[in-house]
Amino acid sequence: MDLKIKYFGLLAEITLCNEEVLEFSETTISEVLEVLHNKYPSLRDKDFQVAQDLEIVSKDSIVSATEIALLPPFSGG
Amino acid sequence: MDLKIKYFGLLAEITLCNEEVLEFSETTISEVLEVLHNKYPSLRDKDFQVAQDLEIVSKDSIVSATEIALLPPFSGG
Amino acid sequence: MKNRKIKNVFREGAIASQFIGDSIAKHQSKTTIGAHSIFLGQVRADELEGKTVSAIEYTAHEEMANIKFHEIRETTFEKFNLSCMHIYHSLGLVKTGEICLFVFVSSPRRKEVFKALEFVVEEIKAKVPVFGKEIFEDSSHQWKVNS
Amino acid sequence: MKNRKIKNVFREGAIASQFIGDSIAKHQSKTTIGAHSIFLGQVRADELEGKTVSAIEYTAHEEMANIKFHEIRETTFEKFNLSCMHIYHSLGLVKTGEICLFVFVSSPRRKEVFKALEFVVEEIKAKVPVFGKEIFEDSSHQWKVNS
Repeated sequence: MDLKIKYFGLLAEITLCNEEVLEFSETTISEVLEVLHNKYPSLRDKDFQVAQDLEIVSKDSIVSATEIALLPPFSGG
Repeated sequence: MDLKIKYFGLLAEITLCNEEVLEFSETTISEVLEVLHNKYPSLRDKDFQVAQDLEIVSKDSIVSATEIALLPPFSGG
Repeated sequence: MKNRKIKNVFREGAIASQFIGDSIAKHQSKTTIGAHSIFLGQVRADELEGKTVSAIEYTAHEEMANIKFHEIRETTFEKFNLSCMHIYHSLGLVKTGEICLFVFVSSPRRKEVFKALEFVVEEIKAKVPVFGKEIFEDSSHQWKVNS
Repeated sequence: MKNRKIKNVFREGAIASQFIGDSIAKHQSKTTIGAHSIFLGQVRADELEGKTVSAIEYTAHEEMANIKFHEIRETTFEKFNLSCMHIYHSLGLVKTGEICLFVFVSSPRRKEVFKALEFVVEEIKAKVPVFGKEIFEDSSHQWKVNS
């Protein structure tokens, strides 16, 4: 399954891209993250949340969207 | 002793003046007010505070300034 | 009360929105400020027995009021970590929809400005001898009472 | 989420003081309003290891952020008796001393605006995916963390 991954802020500096489409056979967010951690080892010690369908989801959620976003700590305002 | 009395807001509508100088032999604020109540009976049922030397004082204070102010409820802002 | 001078807080008539914008602009050179908070009092077209307020005419015991504003300013600087504070109040006629009170507080940090702003406004309402006469469209009037 | 439309809260670059003044002016025809409260976030020239911040560059998950701003707006209208509310946030480069966040709430009564203003600002800080990159004078940078 193709999944678009969006990276923001500090995370986009690590991945050197704002988004990418990768093929996954994994079914949970944490399994997807494990793949991304292997691709980008520096991601592992970073603090971030995951949004699916524009809502923050827990890491044991099932992947149900075609796009997820990795969001570092918010610092608006 | 000459004492200048200043009236504000609603009170100046009752006294028909913003200030006046009156001669008093009274020694406390409440005694002064009694004289004013007699001069302006409508003052009696009005809610107001008295300032002496630009500070609110209690009605049993001794008159120590040459000017007092009668202040109706504040409604700034 | 410290070494700050007693300022004249009063302005004749309404406080213009342009004046507020200009006040904000003046703070952009103060680069230790991280947060501003502003309160604006605006004259409402309240209705009473079928009549509508068209303006408020403000009078004050000006000398005493400026001292009270000064004391409020000093107390607020003692209680909160503020970079600066400005207060302007109208005297004379302010029409409905126009602004009669402008309070402006600034701090390095946001938590301070919320508390300071509310404190200043409540202190003004409670302690400053300003009197508002609500004038109706038919020129009758009543004296405003703060709630 | 009720019938209000999702607005675009973002503005490219700093929010001008003139824009804020104009926003205030637009509310003078709303004569049921008695109190406005405004929060402005301003970029501080913070120092870190001898280097000084010269600007913050803001990015956001814009689609998600606008939905979050919308939800905050709806929740705030439910919790407080407000006449209107406006939120603007910068994207891109905002230099020190410039304004990056403008929150504007209005109500018939003052008590509401203080609580509503603080609520909105804290909700924005906590829930909206906006990211600030603090850029130092030597072009190095660090990612801002809200406190």
